Parts: sequence; structure tokens; C-alpha cells
Amino acid sequence: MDRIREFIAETGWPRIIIALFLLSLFLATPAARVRLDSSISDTLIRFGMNGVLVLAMVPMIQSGCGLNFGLPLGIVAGLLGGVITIEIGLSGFVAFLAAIAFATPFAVVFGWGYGRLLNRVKGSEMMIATYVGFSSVAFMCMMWLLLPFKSPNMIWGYGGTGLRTTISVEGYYLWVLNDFLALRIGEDLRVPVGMFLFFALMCLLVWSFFRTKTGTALTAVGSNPEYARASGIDVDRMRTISVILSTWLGAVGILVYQQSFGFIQLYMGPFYMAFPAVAAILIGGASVHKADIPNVLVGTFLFQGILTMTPSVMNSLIQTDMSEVIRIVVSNGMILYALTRKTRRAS
Amino acid sequence: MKNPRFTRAGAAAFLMDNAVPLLFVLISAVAIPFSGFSAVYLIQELLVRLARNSFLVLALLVPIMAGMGLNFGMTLGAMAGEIGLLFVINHHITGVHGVALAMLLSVPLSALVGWLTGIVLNKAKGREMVTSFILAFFANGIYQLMVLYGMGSIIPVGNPALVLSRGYGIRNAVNLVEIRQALDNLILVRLGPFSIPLVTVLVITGMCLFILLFRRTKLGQDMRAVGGDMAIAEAAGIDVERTRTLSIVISTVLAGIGMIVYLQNVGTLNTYNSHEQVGMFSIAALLVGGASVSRAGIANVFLGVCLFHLMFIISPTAGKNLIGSAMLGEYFRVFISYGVISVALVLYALRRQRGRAGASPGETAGGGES
Amino acid sequence: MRRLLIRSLTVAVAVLLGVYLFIFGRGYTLILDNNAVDLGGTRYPAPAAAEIVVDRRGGIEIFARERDTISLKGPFHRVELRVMDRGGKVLSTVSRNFTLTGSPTHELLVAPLAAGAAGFIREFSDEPLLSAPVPAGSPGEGPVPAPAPAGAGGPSPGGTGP
Amino acid sequence: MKSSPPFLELRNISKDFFGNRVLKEVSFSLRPGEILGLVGENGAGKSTLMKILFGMNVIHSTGGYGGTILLDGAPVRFASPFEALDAGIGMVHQEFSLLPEFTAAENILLNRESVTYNPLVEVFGDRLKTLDRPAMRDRARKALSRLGGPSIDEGMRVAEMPVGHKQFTEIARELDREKIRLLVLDEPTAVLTESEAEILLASIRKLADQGIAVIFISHRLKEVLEVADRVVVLRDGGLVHQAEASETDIAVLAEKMVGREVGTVAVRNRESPSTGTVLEVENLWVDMPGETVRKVSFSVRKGEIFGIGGLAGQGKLGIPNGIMGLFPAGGRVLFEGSPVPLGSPKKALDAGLSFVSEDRRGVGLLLEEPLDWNIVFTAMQNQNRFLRPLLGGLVRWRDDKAIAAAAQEYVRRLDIKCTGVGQRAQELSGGNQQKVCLAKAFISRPRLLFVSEPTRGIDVGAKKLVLDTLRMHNEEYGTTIVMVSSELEELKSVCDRIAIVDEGRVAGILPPSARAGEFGMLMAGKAGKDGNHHG
Repeated sequence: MDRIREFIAETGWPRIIIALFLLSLFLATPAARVRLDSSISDTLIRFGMNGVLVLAMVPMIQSGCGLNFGLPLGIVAGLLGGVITIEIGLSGFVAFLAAIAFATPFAVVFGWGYGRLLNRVKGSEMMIATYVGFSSVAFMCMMWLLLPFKSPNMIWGYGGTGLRTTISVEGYYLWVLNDFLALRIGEDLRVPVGMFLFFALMCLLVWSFFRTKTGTALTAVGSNPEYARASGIDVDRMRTISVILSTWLGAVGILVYQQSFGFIQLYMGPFYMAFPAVAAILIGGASVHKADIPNVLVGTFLFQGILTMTPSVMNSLIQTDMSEVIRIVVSNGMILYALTRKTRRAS
Repeated sequence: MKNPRFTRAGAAAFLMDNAVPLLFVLISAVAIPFSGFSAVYLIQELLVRLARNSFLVLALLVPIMAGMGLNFGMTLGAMAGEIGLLFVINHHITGVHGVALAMLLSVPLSALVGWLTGIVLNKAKGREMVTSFILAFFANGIYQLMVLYGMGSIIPVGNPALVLSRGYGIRNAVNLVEIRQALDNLILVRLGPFSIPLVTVLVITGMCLFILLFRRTKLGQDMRAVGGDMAIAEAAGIDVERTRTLSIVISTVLAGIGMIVYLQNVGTLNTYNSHEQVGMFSIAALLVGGASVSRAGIANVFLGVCLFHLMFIISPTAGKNLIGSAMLGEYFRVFISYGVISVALVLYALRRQRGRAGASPGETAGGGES
Repeated sequence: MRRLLIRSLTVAVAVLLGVYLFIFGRGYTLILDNNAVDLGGTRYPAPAAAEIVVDRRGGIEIFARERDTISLKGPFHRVELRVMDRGGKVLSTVSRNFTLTGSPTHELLVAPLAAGAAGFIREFSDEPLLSAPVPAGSPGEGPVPAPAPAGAGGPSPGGTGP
Repeated sequence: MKSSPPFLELRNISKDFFGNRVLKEVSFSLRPGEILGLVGENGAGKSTLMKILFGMNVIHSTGGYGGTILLDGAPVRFASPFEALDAGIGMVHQEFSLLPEFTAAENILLNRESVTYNPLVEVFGDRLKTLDRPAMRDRARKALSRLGGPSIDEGMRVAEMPVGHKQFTEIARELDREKIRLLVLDEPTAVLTESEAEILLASIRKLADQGIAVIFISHRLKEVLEVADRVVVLRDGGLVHQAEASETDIAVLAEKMVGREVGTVAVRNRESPSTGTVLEVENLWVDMPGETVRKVSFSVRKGEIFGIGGLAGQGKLGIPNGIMGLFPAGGRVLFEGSPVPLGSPKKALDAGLSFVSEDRRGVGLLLEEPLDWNIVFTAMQNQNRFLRPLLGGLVRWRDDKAIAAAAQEYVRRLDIKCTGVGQRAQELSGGNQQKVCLAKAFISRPRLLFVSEPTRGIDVGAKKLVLDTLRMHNEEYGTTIVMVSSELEELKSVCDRIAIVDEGRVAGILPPSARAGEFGMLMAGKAGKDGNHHG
């Protein structure tokens, strides 16, 4: 009994409820006449699609910058990488790598500026990050109209100016990861091995970064900035590094998302993208100032699982599509729960 | 005591403190000629928008006084106002009666959600803004659950004009024709080329008077004290948490009423996103008026509504005439809305940091005097 | 004690105000129906023409077998009916008070009113005579609402309304 | 009035915190209009006594107190400070509790504002009453004039006031209560200039003449003797001295304040090493809030243990924090002949200095990380140890094995009680946490080690272990140690020489064998030196 209580205290009620909810959704698939294998297949694909975006939360949380509500900034860098690749007209796996390569300088520059800003507003990072994200998306809306892109696949036809709201990546880097070594089990169960491998690579990269001297210093900064400073660490520099890394992961994350989703969504597309990622990592067991790779894996799976399963299962059970509302309630409820929990250092 | 505003340093400080409104005046001054609108048109439009939006913006003042920053949770009050309106529309209560009844109904509802908001925010001291921001999203989920799934199925809705064709849930655009501008048109004063909705103006004036009077009450003073320093207020025997909760309750109730004033003028209720937009635009307007996260007055409200909406009116046409793209103007104003809030938040955080650094006794540094 | 009393009184006044607004602010659609009707076993023929004045607001001329609608507010009203022949000559005048409650749509039956009979007001039964007698064309029945936060979509770049 | 019988009597007040006795049978009484000087070192029990008098919550939540407080002959036991205030007892704390954006009047009347009725009150309650600004101004003016002192505009915002005026505003706040009979002033002159302090003392006398009794807490013994009628000295929770101010002098008070009976302290007795200077500090100033260092010069010999003592708030903690770059500082610091740049912890560490902070949980530890991290982190980051190259030296990874082994070694040597080197620092007891901090310093093999309040908040057994460890490290490795502590005994038992810091300056340097009175005199405020004229 005590052990159960301890387990609950450690895991936290919301996480348990969400996990049980997801489990019951899976169990309900036969009753709802939803195919379990295609459900699992969908869940796996969405897990791979969103994993890197959730991973982008880790460096900033670990360095004490809080939840990265400014993820859209990284996404914008990824979008730039994507559209430049299409403009040049590359295709296949090369296109995907090129997109990452093109996105990188943007991500580094954006992340650097964003990090510098967050260093000057310590204590209010999350609110400002949110609005930096919003502002950058709104700013890019103007840029998408103004930037001199020429590729006919991207610009509005009939003399319109600027880029379209959605651009297909078909013929460029559609499914380059999904199809790589893809595993077919049975008729409907497809495992996107390539995407998983890439996600694993990214996780490995982050994991090993946190084992280096710099990574260790970064964790110490997040754990206790005063300790780090007294130990001769340049706290602001470490925080900036973490923000650059998070921003870059955001850029890579959106490219992974696009190659599976099939479209680049410009304009207001990335506007609210930070929220599901934030919610996912919190569901995975992270707190506002502590997160690791297992949090990312568990959280992404639970959250994407719910997002995939609720429309199909709930819809056929009660003939109502409540998935949208459930998503809003679950994700924001989770963030709210994390924000209102007593933190170690109350100030 | 020299007036600091007349010294050179004072002038620089004045420019710094009012950078945002001055920037907006500048943008507008440049853009108005390109928009091609006549002065009469612009002034009439501004009058309409002042009447429409001022009340909502005024609702933000009280929590700022209590040091809780920008109340992103005003969205919750707006939702309560919308539910009041839905009730009124459902029962065909028309005209000014309907407006009044909707207001009356919204009060207990928004007081309740305001009180809950207060409890949540007391658990997140020091990050009230981001918490109220997320709370607004969360509440939007609950609101959708209730309005989109509960109404017409669990909560009976008799008026078929409200209900989606599937049999339950409220349509996402509700025509408020039965109460449309009932308040504005009650007494419409013509003044030269302009028409002024006298009753709405009176309601807003009353609201300003209330805020002014409220500042002079004991509760208002307590809120200022709590906003100044929670620990000191607590030590002086002020019930800090209750005072903070009350400030949110007042703000939420006013936001609910403000939402009804706003919607009766607009005439259409976008059931699922009116309240969200309203929260964002009200906050942006207040900040454009030169308010900061910790200090805001009635003058900021009116100046802000004027400048912000002036930009809103002119930017699409100005964008079209300048660059040939109305969309660019649209996006420009979205960018400005968010940008202004970002800048205000950053400035506030910077000032807070500087305040913390300045708390150490600076005069002792620099070596001894003997 | 005194304060408690005043507070209860305030709440009571608010509730009463609410009830008042609910009753007297309620809008009704009144269908003016000039058809022959059977009422309580008696058949009332429709007058050739009639002019109807409700609450001393303008006159509506209505010929036999015609219908028209007006919007009313609140429960208590007075109707004045001038029964006319085809040429427009007033044959007789009837004035009656009537009360509206319940359904938002009522019928005023001209024929019995002209005859001075009671029961000339009745709730409109939902016969498919007129399609949804609600003011204003029904507004946008869009698909399910625009996706909200923590999801895709986003605020439309549009302004604060019209 | 001073001949009238006492109105307040404290009888046998005792208090222990978790078995640790901090007040032992303290008794004294107070007559109307009497000024009582209360003197004692930090930890002597002054603040605990005041907390008991005010019925503060910490006292109730830690098991109450023993003894009785009699007010007008009747026993009282205040449940909260507000009850004490209602009974006419007011206190002015050392830190200002004024709202800077409020005017003097608003601060003086905070939560006691004058209000007038308006009809809204009937519906929304008393808090909707309107403030009566003119009446508030009158009351504030009256309170301020009751105090005498400088003329303060009651409409001025506190943020714009000079420090002295803030102190008067703070006191006036207590005087607004009609019933005020006892005023407790905690170090009221600490922030004032000498002339301001003079004015304040005169004001206090004026209050006493109006029949208000005052408990005047100060370490400036000269001021205490100047203003008080009677002086009470607390030491180690016991009342050790009580005398009419006219019948005692500074030397006696100083002696009583810090003195222990001879023989109870094992004084360090060895040949002070004289192998030359290793650290030279000249005109150091440090801007550390609450521990400002104004102008400090001293030098430390190679291989010695140099003690820095003094009362809390006088700046002794600022010295190591400033030299180690944790707070803004200036002046000149020479270590082994080369200057140490101030303001950069990295450079100080690179020079071979190391620091065990007094703020163990805030600065000293990574509470949420394992022990081994805590111990090796500084050495890893600054000396590139415990790293192993990967991919041909392209990346350097943490060498977890080496880290654990090194940490294990220190766990054994310092006898740190833990479940293993992977245990999180926050789960250890205070004494073991302190040992982790020491291990962190030792592992980077410093040539000079600053140790700040090494025994604060740890139990007696652990205290001895920590001090022994320091002594051993000094003797075995020849590490020069600068130890900062509020506990004179501790300094005397470990150090070769002891500097006393007072009001941001070094008041003097004494050998550990010096008499307690000599130390006491150095702590007794800047006027202590010429105190004999008044004694």
C-alpha cells in the first residue's frame, strides 16, 4: 500500500490518469470497432513526427530557462531551411539534410539573440518566450509575403505575391525518413524505422551533449545558478548555449514533422506549436526545471497516443468528435498543473 | 523640487517611458496619408471603437494595481459575458432589456470563475501572467466542452437559431440582432457629422469614476500595498491572498460586462474565439497607451484604444496603397499587437532586474569616507 | 444584522430586476392571420380587409387569407382592429387587451377578434406553415469551431470585428 | 515616572529549538518611560526573546516557551504579533519594512488608515470605506512630531527619502498607535550617519519622557550607555549582566558580552608560522547586501589559519565573497605576489583560491544532484579533471568512474554519512552537507582556502569534526586557511590570529589568547575605541 502511494506521489496524479486513459482507449478499440494495428501505426508515426520537437524542450529546461514556449522561433528557422531547399530544387534524402544545413545558421543566430534576451529577463522567461514566439511568427508572416522566392511550387499563382500557406514537400523530401527501412507488419501496421532511427540519433546527440564538460556545466546552471557561478561558470553563456541548442532542435524537429506530414505550413501555422510540445514533456514527467530523455519518450508517446486515439475511439463510441476539446483540456491542464506546483526555490 | 520633466535627463526619461505611444503616433502619422481615409471617417471609427473597447480595457486596471500584472485571465470573464448573452438570445430577451439581463447574469458567473482564477494565481506567485495566460487556454477548453457539447444536449437550448444542425452545440457565429447596439442606440446624439452613443459613453464614464473612487477606498489602498510588497503588506496585517483574489474577481466581473458592451456593438458573437481575441487586443491596447505591467491609469486606456485601433483601421489600406498588399497590412498589425506586448514584458522584466540590483546599498560601495 | 438585511435586499432586488427584465424584455413574434377559423365549435369568417394597430404603432392592412408578422416586446399589449370592406371603408372597430407568455411565437386571429370573441390569441403551433419564424436569416452554420489554442490554427489575422 | 512600578515583567523565560537551548531562565522588568539597552552577540538569544515577546508564529510552531510574561501584573501569552501590537507593544526591525512607492503618511498608517463611511460599505463590506486623506495626513504629522527629529514631509514618497528619514518614518509608524507603551528598536542606528544617530537618540529620550518604555538593541555600546537607563547583557541564552547604565562601562559590557569563563575554551596554541605573506588585501570594499565591506586591509601568512570574526551584518562575510568574485568589489588583492582580479570567480579559482560559502544550500551545493557531482564539479570545470577524451579528443566526456572513485575517497576521509555517492545532496544532514562542501574545496587542491561560517546550523558533534578536518588539512597539506565565523570560541580554538570586523572595517587583529574583553571592545561599535571617555 505504501509502495503504491509512493509510486503515485512520485509519478503524480495527472500522469497516472493520462496513462490510464490512454490504456483504456487502447482496450476499447475492439468495442469501438477500430482496428488496433492501424491505431498503433498512427500513434507510432505521430510519435516519431513530434519527438524531436519535444526533445527541443530539454536543453532549456535543464539550464533553468524554463519551458520553451519560444519554440516557434526554432520552427521558423526550420521553415526557412525547408523553403530554401525547395527553392533550390533538391530532392530526396539530400534535400532533407540540406534543409537542416540551411536551417542551422538561422537557428544559431535566432537562438543566440533569443538567449541573450532571456539572460536579461531572468525570472520572467516563460511569458517573454511565449511572446517572442508569437512575435516571430507574426513577423515571418510579413516576410513570407516579401521574401523573393521564385519556385512556382511555392508562390501563389496568378500574379499573387509571396509564398502559399501550405507547400507540399512531395518530390522534395516527403517521407525520406518514414520510408527508410520502414517495417510492414501485417496489413495496416507500419513502423517508420528510419524516422525512429533519426529521432534516436537526436536523442543520443542530446544525451551525449549532457555528458560533456559543457553539458555538465549547463545542468549545474539549471540546478543552482549560484553554485555554478561560484564554481567559475559563465552562467549566461551556458544559458545561451542551451537556447541555441533548443532552437536548433526546434528547426530540425519541424523538418522531421514536415517530411512525414507532407506539407510545410507557413504563416500562422507554427503559432501554437509550442504548447503540445510543452504539454508532452510535462506529461512525460518533467518539471519546470528538470527534464531528461525518458521524459521526452514517455511524454511524446502518451500525448500523441491520446491525440491519435481519442478521435477514432471516442468518435465511434459516442458518435462525437471531442478530440479537439480533450486536447485543449489535457495539454493546458498539464501545463497549469506544472506551473502551480510549489517549486524548490519559491522566489 | 524642480519638475524633472523640464531637465534634459527628464526629457530623455520621458521619451523612454513613453516610447511605445510615441512610436505609434509616428507610425500613424506616416500611414494615415497613405490610407486615404478622411479625418471625419477616422474620427467616427475611433468613436465607435472607443465605445466598444474601453470598458474591456478598463477591466485590466485593478489587477495591475494589486501587482498581478496583465490579467490574461480576463478571457474567463469574457466567456461568462458570452454565456449571459447566449441565455438572453435563447430566451428572446430583446433590446436594452436583454443587454441588462445578460450583464446581470454574467456577474455571479464571472465572480465565481474570477474567484477560482484567484485561487490558482495565488498558487503561482511570481508567475501570475504566464499562469493566467495558460489558464485562459484551459478555460477555453472547458468552455468549449460546455458550449459545444453540453448545450443542446445536457443544458436545454430552445432557440433553434442557436443550435448547430447536428442537434446540439452552439453555432460558431451567433447573430445578436435582437440586442444589436441596443445600448448604443438608446440615446444617439448627433454632433455635426458624428454620432455618439450617449448611454455607452455614460456607462464607460461611470466605470472610470468607479476606478477612481475604488483607488481611494481601503481595499484599493490594500491592493496598492500588496502590489508594492507582499511581505510588508502581510506583516502589516493585510490578508494578501484574499486581496489578490478580490482584484481578480473585480477584473473578471468587469471583463464580463465589458464583453457584453463590446458584443452588443459588434452584433455577432463568434462563439469560440471572440473572447480570445478580446483578451489579446485589450492587453495590447492598454500597453500601446503607455501602460506598463506594473503601472496603468485611465489615461493609458483611452490613449491606448485610440492609437491601437487607429493603427488597426489604417494598416490594411495603407499596406495596400504602399506595397500593393492588403494582407501585408493585416499581418503588420498582428505583428504589432504581439510585438507591443513582448516589448512591454521585456521592459518590465528589465526594470525588475534593475530594481533587484539597486536594492543593495549603492552608496556604501566605492570605498570608505574616512 | 442591518448589513445582512441590506445585502439580502440587494440580492433580492437583483433577482427581481432579473425577473422583470426576463418578462418585460422578452420578444415575441406575432403572426397576424386573417383566415376563417373554427374556434370552440363556431366558425368565424375572415373579414375582407382589416387594419391592425398594436400598441398604437402604425397600422397594418391585411386582406382576407393573408398573413403578416410583427415583433412585440413584453407580455401586455393592446390591439385595435378596424374591420373594413374591400373598398377600405371602416365597418367596425374592436379594441382588446391581450397577454403573451410562453412560446416566442403567437398568432393573432383576426376573424374571431373582429367578431369580438375571446381566444383570438393563441400560441403558434409548429405547423410547417412558415419556416422558422425567427428574425434574421440564420447565421453561419460553419463546421465545428475553428481550432483553438494548444493546437493548430491560430487567431485569424483579422481585426477586432467589423 | 521612572519610579513607578514596572508594567512589563519577564519571568524565567526559556526556549529550546529541537533540544537546543537558546534561552535560559531570562528575567527582567521594565517601568514606563524606561530605556533598556539589550546587548549580546549573535545567537545570544536577543531575537528569540523578542520573538517570544511578540508571540511570533515560529515560537508557537516549535513548541512554545517556558516562563511567564506579565503585563500590568497579569500573565499574557500573545498568539500573534497583532495581539502584541494591540497590547501596545511595537517593534522596529533592522530592515526597513516600508513601501517605497507609498508616502510617509501612507506607510505610517499602513492597514490602519483613517476611513469614512460610504453607502457601498453596506453591500461590499468595510473594506470599501473611503480613505480620509486629510485625517491620515494629520495623524502622520502628529506621530512624526511626537518623535521630534527632522521635519519630514508626510506627503513625500519613501523612495525619495534619505535613509535617516526612513528610519524615523518607520518608528513613527509605531507611534501612531495611541496605546503604544513599549517600543523595541533593533539596531536602529546601524544605517544612520553619526549626526543622524545623535538625533535619533535624542528622539528616543523624548519618547521615554512621554512615558513610552524602549528596548534598545544595539552593538554600539557607546550609544547604549548614552541612551539607556539600564543595560541587560545576554550571552548563550542566559542573562549574564544587568546594571544601571551609570554604574557600568563599555569595558565591562564588552567583557560580559563575549567572555566565557577562562578554561572552557581550548585556545589554539602553536607557533604562528612566519614564513612570509601569501595573501595581501588592501582597501577592499565589497557591495554585499547586509554584509557591506567598506575598507579592509590585512595580510595572511603562508600556512596559517587566519580567523575573521565580528557581529553579523558588520561585513565579515563580505570579505571572502568579495575576493572570490561573488559580489561587486574593489581594492587590491595580492595572492602569492600577483594580483587577483576581482569580480570573476573563475579567475579567483584559477589563482589557486577556493571558497566554502556560508550559504550552503544557496551557493554551496547542487541540492538536486548526486554527491559525486557536488564534490568534483568545480575541479572538473576549472581544472579539466575527471574528463576523458572521446573520438580522438574531439569531445571530452565526463569520466563517471573516476568521479565516483574520487568522491568515494572523500566520503571515506571526511566520514560523510550517505547511502552512496549517488545520493542527492538535499537528502543529507547539515553536517554532512558541510563536509561535502569541504570536500569540494579540498579536491581542487587550493593553496588558500576561505571557509565561511563552517559550523553554522550543524550539531555539536559535526561541528568538532568539521573543525578538526580543517585543522588537519592545514597541518597535513600546509593549506593556508582564512576562516570567517561569528563564533569567537571556534575561531579561538582553530586560528593563529583573529581579525575582528566592525562596520565594514578591520577593528583590530588579536592572537587567540587575548582576553574576551579585548575582543568585545573591538566589536563594540566604532565608538568603542574612545568609549572610555564615556564609561
